[in-house]
Amino acid sequence: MKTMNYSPEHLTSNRHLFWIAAVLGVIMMAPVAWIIGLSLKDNAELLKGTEAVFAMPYTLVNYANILESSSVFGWFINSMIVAIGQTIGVLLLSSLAGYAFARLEFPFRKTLFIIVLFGLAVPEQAVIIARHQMFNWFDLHNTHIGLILPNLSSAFGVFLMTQFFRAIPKEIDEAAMLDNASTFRIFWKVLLPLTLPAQATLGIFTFLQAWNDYWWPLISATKADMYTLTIGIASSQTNFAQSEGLGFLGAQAVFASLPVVIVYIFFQRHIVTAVSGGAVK
Amino acid sequence: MAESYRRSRWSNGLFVVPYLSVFLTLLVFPLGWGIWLSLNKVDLFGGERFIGLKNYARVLNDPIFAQAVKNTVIFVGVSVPTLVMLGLFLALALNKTTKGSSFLRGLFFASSILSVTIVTLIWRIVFIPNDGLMALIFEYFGWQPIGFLSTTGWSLFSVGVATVWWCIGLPMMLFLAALQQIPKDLYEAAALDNASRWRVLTRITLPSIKSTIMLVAVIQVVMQFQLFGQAQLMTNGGPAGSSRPIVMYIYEVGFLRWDIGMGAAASQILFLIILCAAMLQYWISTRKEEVDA
Amino acid sequence: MSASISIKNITKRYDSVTVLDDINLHIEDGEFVVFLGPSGCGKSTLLRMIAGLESITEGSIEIGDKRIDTLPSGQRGVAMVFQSYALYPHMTTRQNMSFGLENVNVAQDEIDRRVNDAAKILEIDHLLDRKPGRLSGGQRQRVAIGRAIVKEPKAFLFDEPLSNLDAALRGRTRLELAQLHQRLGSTMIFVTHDQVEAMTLADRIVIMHKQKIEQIGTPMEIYQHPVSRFVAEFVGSPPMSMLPINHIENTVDGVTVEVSGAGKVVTAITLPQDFNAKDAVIGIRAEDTAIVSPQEEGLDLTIKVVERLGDRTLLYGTLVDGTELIAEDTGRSKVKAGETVRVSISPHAAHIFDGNGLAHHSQREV
Amino acid sequence: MSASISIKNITKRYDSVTVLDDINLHIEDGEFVVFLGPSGCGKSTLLRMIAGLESITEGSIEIGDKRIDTLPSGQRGVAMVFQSYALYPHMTTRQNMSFGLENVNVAQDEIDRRVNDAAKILEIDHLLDRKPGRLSGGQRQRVAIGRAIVKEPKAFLFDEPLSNLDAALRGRTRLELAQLHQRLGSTMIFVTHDQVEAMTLADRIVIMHKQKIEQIGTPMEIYQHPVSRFVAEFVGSPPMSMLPINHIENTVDGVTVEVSGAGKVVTAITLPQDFNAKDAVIGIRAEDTAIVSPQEEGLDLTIKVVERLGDRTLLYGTLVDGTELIAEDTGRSKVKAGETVRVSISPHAAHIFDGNGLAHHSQREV
Amino acid sequence: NTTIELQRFFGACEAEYGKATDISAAVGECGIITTLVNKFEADNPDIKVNVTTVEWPGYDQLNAQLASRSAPDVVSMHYSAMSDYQSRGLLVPLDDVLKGQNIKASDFTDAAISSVTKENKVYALPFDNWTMLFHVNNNLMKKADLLTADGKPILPNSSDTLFAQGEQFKRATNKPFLVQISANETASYARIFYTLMMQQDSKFFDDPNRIDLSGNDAKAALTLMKDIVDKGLSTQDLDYPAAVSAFANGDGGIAVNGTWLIGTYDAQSKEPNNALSDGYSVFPVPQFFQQKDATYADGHGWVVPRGDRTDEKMAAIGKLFKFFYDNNYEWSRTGHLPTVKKVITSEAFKSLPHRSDIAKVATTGQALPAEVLRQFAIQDIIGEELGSAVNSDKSIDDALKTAQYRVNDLLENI
Ligand SMILES: Nc1ncnc2c1ncn2[C@@H]1O[C@H](COP(=O)(O)OP(=O)(O)OP(=O)(O)O)[C@@H](O)[C@H]1O
Ligand SMILES: Nc1ncnc2c1ncn2[C@@H]1O[C@H](COP(=O)(O)OP(=O)(O)OP(=O)(O)O)[C@@H](O)[C@H]1O
Ligand SMILES: [Mg+2]
Ligand SMILES: [Mg+2]
Repeated sequence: MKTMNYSPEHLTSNRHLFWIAAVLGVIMMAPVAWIIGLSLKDNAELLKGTEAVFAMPYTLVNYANILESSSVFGWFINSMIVAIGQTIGVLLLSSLAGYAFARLEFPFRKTLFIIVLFGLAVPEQAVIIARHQMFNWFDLHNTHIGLILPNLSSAFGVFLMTQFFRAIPKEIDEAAMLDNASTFRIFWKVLLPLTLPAQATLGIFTFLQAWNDYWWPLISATKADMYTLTIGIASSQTNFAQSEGLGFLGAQAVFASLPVVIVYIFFQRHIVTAVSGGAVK
Repeated sequence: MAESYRRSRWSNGLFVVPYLSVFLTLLVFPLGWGIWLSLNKVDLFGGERFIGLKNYARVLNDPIFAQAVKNTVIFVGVSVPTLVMLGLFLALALNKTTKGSSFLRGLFFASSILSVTIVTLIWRIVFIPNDGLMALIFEYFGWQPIGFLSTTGWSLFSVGVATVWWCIGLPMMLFLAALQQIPKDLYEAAALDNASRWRVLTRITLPSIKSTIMLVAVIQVVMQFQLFGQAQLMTNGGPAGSSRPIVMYIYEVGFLRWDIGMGAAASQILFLIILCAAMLQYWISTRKEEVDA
Repeated sequence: MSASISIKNITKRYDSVTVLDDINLHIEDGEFVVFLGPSGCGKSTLLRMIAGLESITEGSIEIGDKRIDTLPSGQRGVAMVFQSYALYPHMTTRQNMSFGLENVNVAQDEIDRRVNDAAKILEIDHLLDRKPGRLSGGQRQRVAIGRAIVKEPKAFLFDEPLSNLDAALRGRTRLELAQLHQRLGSTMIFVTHDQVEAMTLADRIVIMHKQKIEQIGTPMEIYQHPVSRFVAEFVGSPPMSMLPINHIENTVDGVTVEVSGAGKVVTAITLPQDFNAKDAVIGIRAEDTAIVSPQEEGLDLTIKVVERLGDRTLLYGTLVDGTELIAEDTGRSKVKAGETVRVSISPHAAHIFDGNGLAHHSQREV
Repeated sequence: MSASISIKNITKRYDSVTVLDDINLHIEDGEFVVFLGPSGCGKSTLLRMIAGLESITEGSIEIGDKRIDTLPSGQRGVAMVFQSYALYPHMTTRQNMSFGLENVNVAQDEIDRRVNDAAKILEIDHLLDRKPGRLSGGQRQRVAIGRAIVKEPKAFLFDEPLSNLDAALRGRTRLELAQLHQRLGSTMIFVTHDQVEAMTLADRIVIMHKQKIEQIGTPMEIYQHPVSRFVAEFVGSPPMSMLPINHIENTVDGVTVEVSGAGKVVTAITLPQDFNAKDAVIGIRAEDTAIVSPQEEGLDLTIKVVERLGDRTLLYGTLVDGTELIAEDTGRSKVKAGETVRVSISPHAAHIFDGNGLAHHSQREV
Repeated sequence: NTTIELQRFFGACEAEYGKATDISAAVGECGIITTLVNKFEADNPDIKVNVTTVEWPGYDQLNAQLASRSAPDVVSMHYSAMSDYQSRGLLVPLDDVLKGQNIKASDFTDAAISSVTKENKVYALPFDNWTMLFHVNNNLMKKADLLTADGKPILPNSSDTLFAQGEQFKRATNKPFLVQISANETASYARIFYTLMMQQDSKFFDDPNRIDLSGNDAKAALTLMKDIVDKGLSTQDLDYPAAVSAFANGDGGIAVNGTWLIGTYDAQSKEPNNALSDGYSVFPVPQFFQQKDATYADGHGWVVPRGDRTDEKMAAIGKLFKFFYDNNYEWSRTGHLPTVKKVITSEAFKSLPHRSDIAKVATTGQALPAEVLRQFAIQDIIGEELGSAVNSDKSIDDALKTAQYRVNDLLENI
């Protein structure tokens, strides 16, 4: 006798929802597919009508054109330096501060933390002019440091790391205290390794934000050899007379996104688990 | 008699010194300076003269600013609920361990990694008349074409679409994280309690992630109030200023008109608005909590 | 209201791993059955299959003559109390208890009646407006049971509901559960790996081991007549001491065995002809030993550890050849670690296990 | 290596809440002391104050004549085992155990020696390269102890280290801890609210109650001569039955009390002149009762619940007037719930508690 | 060895022209300027020119640089933006530099030199003049029967003829008559509006600190612009790049766009099988009002921002300017009007395609009064307000009133 047993799979999943999401996913992908399609077409052909995207032939000429422009690699390196520098800086400062706010006792701890939280609501516009002037004094414009520094003040990282440190059982650092470890050693050797998932989360966010930053590099990196990729691409986009073909623009979009997309694809699993499983187990 | 050992000590504060020094020099100090500038008649290249609150009066009396505030509020009012609900929906639909759903999760998050220049480039190429993807689709179905970027009403909508497309990843991820924290046995208990799917959603799932919903909403409100790049690059605030957000107003006043004082004043007003919105939400959520407890 | 449960040829496999292998079990209406076994033997899995939380690979389950393994959990008429209680954290006690009834559209006054009744039985009426976060472990446990009671289910399923409680509370709650069963007279299945819980609660105990049911019986049967060495060692605290048998001699009343370190032990056990003597052991429970004066007959036991439980004292020691034996003395025992005492064994209470672990007991009732 | 510990006039307040009130306690070098008390009585707080994890409001602590409450935790020479073990999850067992030694720059070969020795003692040498995530509960517990041992501390502090283990493992580990103490001979303080643990492990038990120390004594003293009704009820499982006294009569040997539902009970207890008879009760432990044939003298007990523990059987019942009494029978008891049996009480073992909860015991040693 | 930091818009085209030095082979703004700089470097091995391309128009960045005193040595700048910087003392007068290279003010066209002269000093090397033009698709005009016998398009010369021809064109081709930029960028509204105002000889900026849009002239100009759209004679919703390619695709008869597109469209017309093949011509914006033949013009110049520079560097800059001056013809191949008198009268220039058709804008071209500050911001305001009148329901009076109010508020608060 073989009657179908009831199977409890439905408890947390729902196939209909999944398919709706899949359709949304297709819609989500459509603009990207469109751009990729355009980027693979000859500009002249596109001039006659963009329906051409749906038919052969395809070409890589737009990418070849981009690759030949030598500055792109310089911009890429700048973006990398800035994004990595900012990520390391934010992780370091936020971890130190997060640890102290979550775990250590010192005068005015709560007050300071609340003040820092207020920093979350400060929009960049409210400080950017004064910042620009300050960097002027110290000759920091058109330097990597100058591009890295401003976002180190982001309160978000401190907030996040404080939460993560709070989630670690207190007994762990108490055990280390009894093990005669100094406060810094407790931080460095015991607790910091436990926040690795959190570091990954914050690191990824910081990296992406730095990579995509627009306004500050625009006004701080005013020399071409200090351009980041975002600024560089934007600067080369406005050639009025020739009004780049859609294909070339598409290729630029794809090309400029490529590094992060590759990083993303490689680390996707970590990113996803980092974002979702950030809590310390 | 010697003091017995205490854990609270000044030296522990050293850990926050590096961050606090950056925080003070790069955020608090410029903020204070910004406030000072807002009280002065000053342009990009000097000419500082104290004029009290006049800049604020000018900003608040400027119909363009009023329009920008209205645009921004509408934008936040529509895009944030959309982001929250869509993010929640996606999280619910993709909260599984199958290959398909992890692929889709990756896909929906992927757009968040693109920079604003790219996102707007993509969407401009989608929305442009004649050659755009939307134009092709409309043509295919024989519909009347719409000037998505150049029609009052549609322009802000289009900016919103691009924004939601760009920003949906983070809310989805945060919701997924929250959903995965819900113990599985709650669902089992609900199954034994004969709960329908709808009841499970409304009575178990949503209440369990209430705080995350609040968190996501606050983050998004703060972020979307700072809308700038999308509007600047897609519609340039137009037509007729119908998609000009507050930040763009600040940008125009400060950098096109060189009126730094007035721009600073508008910035401080934006800061205040964001602060109030965030505090209001925080207050609502904590107050609800207390009532519940 | 309550009903019998029949489990027929149930098999459960995860991919290629078999977790339960052809299980058959009939539980009478109103019976309190405990699934007992070491961790990982499949107790929870079996229980969850009855509840419909785990799919069944082969076989069927009936509750009161009606096949239920084809139904979703909610429609099987069973209620379950989870190890973690799985209370809905954002609902008050009352809401937790009403939720299941609201789902099937029971009238509001009926819901109120049932919730209030159950709350009274469980003495949690003053907690009805609190949320689980503000309840103690024991109170949560009672709310979880209350949530089950109000549904007036055909059977209650418990998955180690006491394991999150501290020792004192566990003892108290155990007692309450026993009383509850007497009061409601419902069919109850209770999963545990704690043999004290099993002994004190069960009408019948189902001992599970290696994907199979090893023995089914009343607590007394299981304790006094374990079918195998596994059961004998698993049930009882402290565990039964096992002494290797060197030689077996048949007598009229039973066999006399020669035990290393203890000499001859006369038993009332009759062994079959084909008894597998290799690796055979004799098993003795601590309470079947007694400390006697050095003049009397018995074994010399050198004490390593003394455990004073107040009402009795357990002596962990070794015989002359190093074999370990646990003996019992009264609560007022003066024995100290390091001493050597004389221990007498009550021969009728001994058990013999052959090389395959199969048990042989004294035929006489003791 | 190990040392005595003196706790002098220790008080702990959180804002206005007093958690510990003027505690004084001297622990001898090499003693195994257990802090026992209900949840929230301040056991952990006291232990953590010794460890330096909690600041002291008033008073001082000395270890081996040296005042240590002015020192940070790491320099007090004590080791602590936490309830959650608090192992460093990212370090292997070996790293977990070495960490404390590395912090004080012990030479590498000395570290290795100590770690290997401790691992051998605890039988975790094969686990040295695993991380805690891959250890079972019992193994983690041993690693936590190992981490303490290698530091060769002046005293070991344990905060309910067994409460995360399941019943069987808890029993085994308890035994191992006792052996470890015998082997190391170190001063150990152990916090628990489980009286079985306290009874089986302690040289001396410190009973804490309401911010104070209620009684200090050996397990036997505590069990047999509780100073108060609180201690009598808290220690012992099942708890002592308390029968209200209606009338007291002095005799030569002691007093004879009239107990409602039980008639006259002759005791060997002498009461002082100013005995507060209001609300006085007589306390009887289950093991001091026996089931006798209906012909013999005794009390009639109607049984509500029967708990078969295998080696003995507990009978929860009510006397004729409804007073509750717990009696004990042998493991092979045939008594069923609902029956009425005759129970005899051993009068010498009874205790009398006056209206203030103060205890009076039989003067004769039993 | 000297290095000149040069910052410009006009886009980047490293790929195609990164190493090119053959100026005559280059096409388009980007190609020509890139090649020019390459050639200059090749000719002057002791001078290195470090080029930074900025996003158009790049004034945010320039402002930031000026504020941080890190401005480059040579910057491309619109004539209309120069007053802002000059009035703040942020630009270096170039009289000495030019004199050192033997360039005289009188070598430039009047329109050009007057645009860069402030307070009697020259603040930029004028590089070109540009205006809005009518780029015509002759092939479509032919279809609509709007060609003369010798193949020249018949263009409107009043609003009435415009509407009539537009109708005729639409009927024949089913396409809009005009291809206009109407999305995202609003500058073209302002430029057309200025042109229409100038054609009415309006004195709307009589006082450089106040704009006056209350007169009938403003109303007439705007009404015309709105009517074109309302009567369906114009494309709608196109942003800049879309408008450029729409015309190239033959989606309309006449593109209203700048001089800079002549080179590109002309090149296209010489290729076979596209909408413009053998059918491209270009003309100044017709005179819709009779008062004056005028058209709004602006231009690009090279300025030297304030900063410390050695004499040696200034000399190098002078050489660069001289080189630009000498190659003014090459730049004019983009479609822009040359600023050097002898170029504009040269045969070489005149024989460039279509140049004779638009030659008169050199004289009819007219800028806003040089004293008007913040011309870019003003252009944005006017463009935005006019756009809302043209494309949505804002009334013409309202739009003009708000535009005037906003511009004056801006100017009052400088
Ligand atoms: N999803 C699964 N895939 C593979 N094996 C599983 C899965 N779930 C459970 N098992 C295995 O099934 C066996 C039975 O598990 P079950 O939870 O029923 O044990 P249990 O008797 O309840 O143990 P415990 O006393 O520890 O709760 C275990 O060996 C377990 O490893
Ligand atoms: N930070 C604090 N502020 C106020 N009261 C506190 C704080 N920490 C502990 N207490 C109180 O101090 C008392 C003693 O706590 P402690 O943890 O020592 O109890 P315990 O005896 O260890 O209990 P348990 O057996 O539950 O662990 C408790 O009543 C607790 O509520
Ligand atoms: Mg289980
Ligand atoms: Mg505690």
